Amino acid sequence: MQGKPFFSVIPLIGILLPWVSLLILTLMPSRSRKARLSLCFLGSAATFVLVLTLLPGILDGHSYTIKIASVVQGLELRLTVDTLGYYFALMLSFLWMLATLYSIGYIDHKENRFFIFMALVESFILGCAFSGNMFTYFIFYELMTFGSYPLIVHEETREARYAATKYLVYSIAAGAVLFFAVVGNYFWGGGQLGFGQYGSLSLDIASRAALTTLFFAYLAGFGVKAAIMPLHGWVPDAHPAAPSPASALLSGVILKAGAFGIIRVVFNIFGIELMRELKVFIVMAVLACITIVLASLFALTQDNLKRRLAYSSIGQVSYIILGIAMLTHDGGLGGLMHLTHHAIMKGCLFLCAGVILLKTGKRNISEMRGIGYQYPITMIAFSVCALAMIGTPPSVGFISKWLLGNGALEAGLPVYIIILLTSALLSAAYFLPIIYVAFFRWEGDEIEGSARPKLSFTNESDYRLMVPIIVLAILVVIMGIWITVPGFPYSLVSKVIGVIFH
Amino acid sequence: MAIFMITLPLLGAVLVSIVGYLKPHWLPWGALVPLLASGVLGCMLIGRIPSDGYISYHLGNWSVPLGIELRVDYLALFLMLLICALGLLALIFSRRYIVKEVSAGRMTAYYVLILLLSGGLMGFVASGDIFNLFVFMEIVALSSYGLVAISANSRAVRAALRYLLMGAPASIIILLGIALLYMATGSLNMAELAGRIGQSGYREILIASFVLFVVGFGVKAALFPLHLWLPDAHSIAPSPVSALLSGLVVEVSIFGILRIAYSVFTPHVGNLTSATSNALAVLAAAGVIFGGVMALLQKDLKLMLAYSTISHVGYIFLGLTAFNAEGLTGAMYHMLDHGLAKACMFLCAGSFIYIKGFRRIEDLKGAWRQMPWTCFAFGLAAFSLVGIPPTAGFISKWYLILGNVKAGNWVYVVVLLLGSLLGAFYCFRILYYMFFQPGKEGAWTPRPADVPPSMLIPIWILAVATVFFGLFSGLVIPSLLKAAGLLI
Amino acid sequence: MKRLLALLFVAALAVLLLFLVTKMPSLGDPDNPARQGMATQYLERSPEDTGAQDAVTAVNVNYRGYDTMGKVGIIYCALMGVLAVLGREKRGRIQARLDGARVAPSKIVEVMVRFVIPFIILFSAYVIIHAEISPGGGFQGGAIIGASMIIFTTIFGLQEASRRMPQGLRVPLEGSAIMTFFVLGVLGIAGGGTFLTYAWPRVSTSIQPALANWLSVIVEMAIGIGVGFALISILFAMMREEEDLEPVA
Amino acid sequence: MNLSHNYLYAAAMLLFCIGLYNVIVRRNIVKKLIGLNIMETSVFFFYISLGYTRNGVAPVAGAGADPTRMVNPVPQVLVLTGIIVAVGVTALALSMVILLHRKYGTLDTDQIMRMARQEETQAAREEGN
Repeated sequence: MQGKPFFSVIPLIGILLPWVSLLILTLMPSRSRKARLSLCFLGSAATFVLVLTLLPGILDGHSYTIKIASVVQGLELRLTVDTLGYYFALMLSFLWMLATLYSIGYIDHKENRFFIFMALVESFILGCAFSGNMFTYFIFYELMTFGSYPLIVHEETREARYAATKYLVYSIAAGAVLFFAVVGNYFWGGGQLGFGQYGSLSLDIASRAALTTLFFAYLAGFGVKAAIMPLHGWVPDAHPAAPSPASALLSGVILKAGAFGIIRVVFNIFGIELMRELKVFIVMAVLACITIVLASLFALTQDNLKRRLAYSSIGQVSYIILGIAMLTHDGGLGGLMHLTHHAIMKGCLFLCAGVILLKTGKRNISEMRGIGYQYPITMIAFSVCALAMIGTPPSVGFISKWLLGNGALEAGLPVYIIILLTSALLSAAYFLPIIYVAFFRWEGDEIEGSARPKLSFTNESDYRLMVPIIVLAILVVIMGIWITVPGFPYSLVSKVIGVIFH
Repeated sequence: MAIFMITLPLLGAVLVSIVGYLKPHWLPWGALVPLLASGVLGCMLIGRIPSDGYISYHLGNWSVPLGIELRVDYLALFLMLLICALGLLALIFSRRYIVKEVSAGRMTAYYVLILLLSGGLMGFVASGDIFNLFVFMEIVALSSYGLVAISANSRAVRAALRYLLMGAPASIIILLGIALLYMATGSLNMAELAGRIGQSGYREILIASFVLFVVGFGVKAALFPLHLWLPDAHSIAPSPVSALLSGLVVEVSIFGILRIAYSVFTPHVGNLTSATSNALAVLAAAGVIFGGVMALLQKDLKLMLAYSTISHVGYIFLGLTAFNAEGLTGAMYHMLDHGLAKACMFLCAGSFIYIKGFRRIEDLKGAWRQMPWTCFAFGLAAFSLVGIPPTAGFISKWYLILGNVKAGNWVYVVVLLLGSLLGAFYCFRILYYMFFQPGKEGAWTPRPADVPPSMLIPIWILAVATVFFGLFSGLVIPSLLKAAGLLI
Repeated sequence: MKRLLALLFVAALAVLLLFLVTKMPSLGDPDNPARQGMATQYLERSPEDTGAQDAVTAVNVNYRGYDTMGKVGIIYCALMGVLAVLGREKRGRIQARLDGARVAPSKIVEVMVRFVIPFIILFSAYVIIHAEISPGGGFQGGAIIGASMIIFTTIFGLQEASRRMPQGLRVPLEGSAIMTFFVLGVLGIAGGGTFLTYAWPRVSTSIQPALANWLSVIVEMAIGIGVGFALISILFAMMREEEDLEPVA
Repeated sequence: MNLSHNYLYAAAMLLFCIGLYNVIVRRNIVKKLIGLNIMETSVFFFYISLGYTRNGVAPVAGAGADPTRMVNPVPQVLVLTGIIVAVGVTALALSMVILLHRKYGTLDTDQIMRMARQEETQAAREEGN
C-alpha cells in the first residue's frame, strides 16, 4: 500500500473492543437491562471513535499494520489499515453505532443474544475491513457469516427460521467455493495472498485459464453475499424476517462485505491491468446490469415494504459491482462512494420501516394509508431517503449516479447510462407510491370530501428510535452537498482511486 | 527417552492393576501418573529431534539389521503427544463418568486397558521395525476389543465381537503381508527395507504385500468398504473410549499405512504403489461422501459421530494419496484436528448421557438452557470439525485441498469441498437443535445445571485446543512440512 | 446365495495367491533373500554375542527382546480383555457350576493327577531354563504351567483350584514379566547400553556373554511365570459362573 | 513347476482361503473362531516353511553344527508372536461368546441378531409409551 505501513495496535484494539460489551452482557446481572444495553451502545460508540482517531494518519496517506499469528510464510493472520479498508471500517462502525442505539429501543426479547451477536459481528466485520491479506479476509468473512445467523433467526418465527436456514445454506455453499478460490489463489499466486497495490497475481506465474477460473470462483463466492442475480435468493427472505436494525445492517453492511470482497479481488488481487487482460470484467458488468434491472422489476411487484426494500438493495449493490466493472476512474469512484451512500440511505429506510412496524404492526404498503400524518418525522425522513434513492439532487444518490454515468462515458459504453436511467425510473416507480400512500391518502379518503387528518407529532416514538433516523436522513442531504469534507467518502475514495488509476 | 514414553504406560498398567486390587479408590489417580510422566518426557523430547531427520534408538545396543530400532521423527512425536494428551483427558473425564457404564468388578480392567491402549499406540507410532509395528498394533487391537465390550451388556458384546471378527482377520492379513515382505527382502527394519525393495527382483510379491498391508490397515482404519464394524463399536462403547477409539486408534492405523507407503515402499518405487494408491484415493473419496450422507441420516448422536469419523478417515486418506508434502501435512494436521474435535464431541455426548441418560438427537432441543458449557464446547468442536476458520480444522482442510490442487486431481478437491458441506449440514443440525429450538416442556431445567467440573475441564481443554491450534498453527505446521518433505 | 458368493470370492483369492506362489523364491533354497541378510548374521554371531546356543532363543529374548516384551504385553492385554468382559471375581472363594453338580472323579484319576502335576511343572521348568541350549522357552513353559492348572481344575473343581491359587497371589504375578522386562531395561541403560541391553558394556568383556546368558534365563523365567498365571486367570474367569457381575444398563 | 516345488507355500495359501471361507459363511460363532484359527495356523505354517532350508539342521550351535546348514531362526521367532496373538484373540473372543451364550442361549449369529432386534423394538416401544 502507500509507503511503508506503520506498526499499530489500534486495529487489534478496534476488533477486540466490541467483545467488551459481550463481557458486560454476560457478566452483569440480568436485572439492570437499561444500564447494560446503554453500555453496549457505548462500546460500539467507542469503537467508532477509535476508528475515527486513525483518520488524520490515513488522510496523510499512512497505513497501519499488526500481525496476529502466522501459519507459514505468506499465510499469516495480519491486520492492515489501508485507505480502502479504513473507508469501509469508518462507514460500518458509524452505521453500527446508530443501529445499536436503535435496537436498544427496538429489541424487546432475548436482548442478550441479540446484542452479543451484534457486537461479535461488528468485530468480525471490522476484521474484514482491516484484513491485510485474503487469508485474514476469508477467516473474518466466514466468522461474520456464521455470527449473523442468530441476528436473522432472532424472531424465531417460522419465516425467520426458514429465512435463516436458507441464508445459512447459501452461505455455506458460497464458503466452500470461496475456500477453493482462496486456496487456488495461494497456489497460483506463488504461495502468497497479499493485497498488492496494483494486484498480486500476474499471467507469468499462472495460466490464463487458471486465473479466469479463480476469478469466477471469487465472483461466485462473494456474489452470494453481494446478491448478484442468480445468487440472491436468500436476501428477500432474510430482510423481512430479521428485526429492522438487523436488516438495516444486513443491507447496509453485510451485503457490502461481499461487494467489498469483490472490490479487493478486482483492485488488490487481480489489478486493473490483469482484469483488462483477462476480459472477465465484461461478465461482471453484464451480470450487474441484469441484476439492476431485474431487481427493480421484482421490487415493483412487492407489497411487503421491507421485502421491496430488500429487492432495491439487491439492485443498488449491483451499482457498486457495475462501477467497479467499468474499470475507469470515475466508475470506480462512483462505485466505491455508493458503498457508503447506499448504506446510509438504505439503513435509514429500513429503520423507518422498523418504526412503522413497531408502532402499528403494519408490514404491507397497502395498509399504510395516511401513515405520514401519524408519524410525520419518520415518514419525512423516509421520503428524503427514497428521493435520494431515485437520484434527485441534492443527495448522495445523485452523486453516485452522476459519477457512474461519467464512468460509463469514460469507458465508452453509454449503454450503462441507459441501464442507470431505467433503474432510476423503476426505483421512482416503486418508491413514489409509498410516499403517495403515506401522505396523499388516508383512512376513508374514498368517501368524497372526507377531511384529511391533522399532522400529529405526539405519537412519534422515543429518541432512541428517532435519533438514528434523523441523523441518517440529514447525512443523506449533507453528504450530497458538501462532498469534499475530509472524512466524507470522497476524501478517502479519491485517494484510493487516484492510486489505482495512477 | 522415547522408549520410556512407551514402556512407562505398560509398566503403569501392571502397577495399576495391583493398585486396583489393593486400593480400588486410588485407581483414577494412579492411572494418571504414567501417562503424565510420558507426556512430560515427550515435551522434553520436542527440541531434541533434528529438524532434518529422526532420532533412531537401537534397542539392546544391536546394530540395525540385528536389533529393533525406534525411529521418532516429528510426525511420530506429534502423534505421541496427541496420544498422551487425549489419554489423560479421557482418564480425567472417566473418574466421574465411568461408574455410569462400567460395573465395579470391571473398573480395574478399564483403567489398565486404557493405559495399555495408550502405550501400545505410542509404541506403534514410534516403531521403526515392521514386525514390532505388528506387535504393538496387536496390543492396541486387543485392548480396544476389550474396551468396546467393557460395559458388558449384550449390545456392547455384540459390537465388540463384530469388531473382533473383522479386526483379527485384518491382523492375520498384515502378518501375511509381513511374511511376503520378509520373503522378498530378508529384512524387517524399515530403513533397510526401503533400500532393499528397490533392488529386489520379486515385484509381484512386493505388490501383493503392499496390497495386503493396505487391506489390513484399511480394516483397522475403517476405510470405506471395510468400515462395517466402526459405527456399532464407536457408538456403543463408553464415551471416553469412543473418544479414544475414533480420536486415536483410527488415526494411528492410518499412520501405519503412512509408514508403509512412505517409509517402506518409498514413493521412489512409486510405480509399485501408484495403482493401489489411486484405488485408495477412490475409496477414500467414496468414504467421505458415504460417511457424510449416513451421518446426516442418523437419529442417534454417537452413531452420527461414528459415521462422521468414517467421512474424516476419507479426508486423511485423500491427504496421503496426494503424494506431496502439503497433502501429507494436511493429513497429519487433520489427524490432530479430528482427534481433538471428535474426542471433544464424544465427551460432550457422554456428558449428555451422564445428565439425562439419552442419546437421541431430537432430545437435544433446547439443551443449552441446562448445559450451556457443554453445548458451547460442542459448538466449538463442531466448528473445527466442519473446518470453519480460524479452527484447526480449517488449517488442515486448507492443506488437504492445497495438496490435492498441487497434485492436480480436481475431483478430490471437489469431493473434499462436498464433504465439508455435508459436515456443515450434519453438525449445524445439532447446533440448531441445541440453541435455536425450544425444548419439550420440563425436558431441561431453566437454570444451568451442568456436569461436574472434572468432566467439563477435559471437554473445554479439547474445545479450546481446536481453536488454539487453528490460530497458532504456525507452531506446528513448519516442522510438519519439513518432516513430510523428508518422506517424499 | 451368500455362501456361493463367498465361495466365488475365496476361489478367486485362492487363484491369485497360487499365482503368487509361482512367483515366490523356491522353497528351502539356501540362498534366497530370507535366508540371506540378518538370518546368517544371527546364526554366526549368536553364541558369542548372547552366550545362548539356541539361535531362536537368542533372537527371541536378546536381539528382539523388545518384541518379546510386546508379546508379554499382548498376553496381559488378552487377560485384561477377558476380565473386562467377564469381570474380575470378588475376593475369596469362587466356584463354577461344575463344582455343585459334578460326578466325583474316581480315586485313580485324583491320585494320578496329584502324582503327575509336580512332574508337569518340573517339565515346564526344564523347558524354560533349558531354552538356552535347546528348543524351548518361556512361552512354551508358561503354557505348560497353565495346562497343569487346567487339569487340576477340571478334576478338583474351581473352588479348590482358587484356594490353591488365590487372587492375591495371581494379581502381582500376572504382570511379573512386564515388570522384569522394565527392570532389566533400566539396568541395561545403567550398565551403559540402551534399553534391554544384556551384555553391559560397563562390565568387563570377559563375562559379558555369561551375564547376558543369565539375564536372559531370568527373563525366560519371568515370561514363564507371567504367561502361566495369565492363562490361569483367564481360565478361572471363564469357568467362573456364579455371581455374574451384572453389567450397568 | 514352481508351484509343485513350492508345495508348502501353496498348501499354506489354500489353508488360508479355507479359513477365510469359514469365517465368512459360518453362522455359528465358535465355528467362525475355528475358521479364524485355521487362518492363523496357515500363516504360521507359511512362516515356518519360509524358514526351511534344504537338508538343514536345527539352529542350535555347539556339537559342531555349522551355521551355514542351519534353518532360518527368524521366522520361528515371528511365529511365536503370531501364536501369542492367536491365543489372546481366541481367549477374548471366547469370553465374549460365553457372555452372549449366557444371555441368548444360542451361538447362531442369525438367531442372536433376531433376538437383539426384538429387544430393540421392545425398548423402543417402552420408550414410546
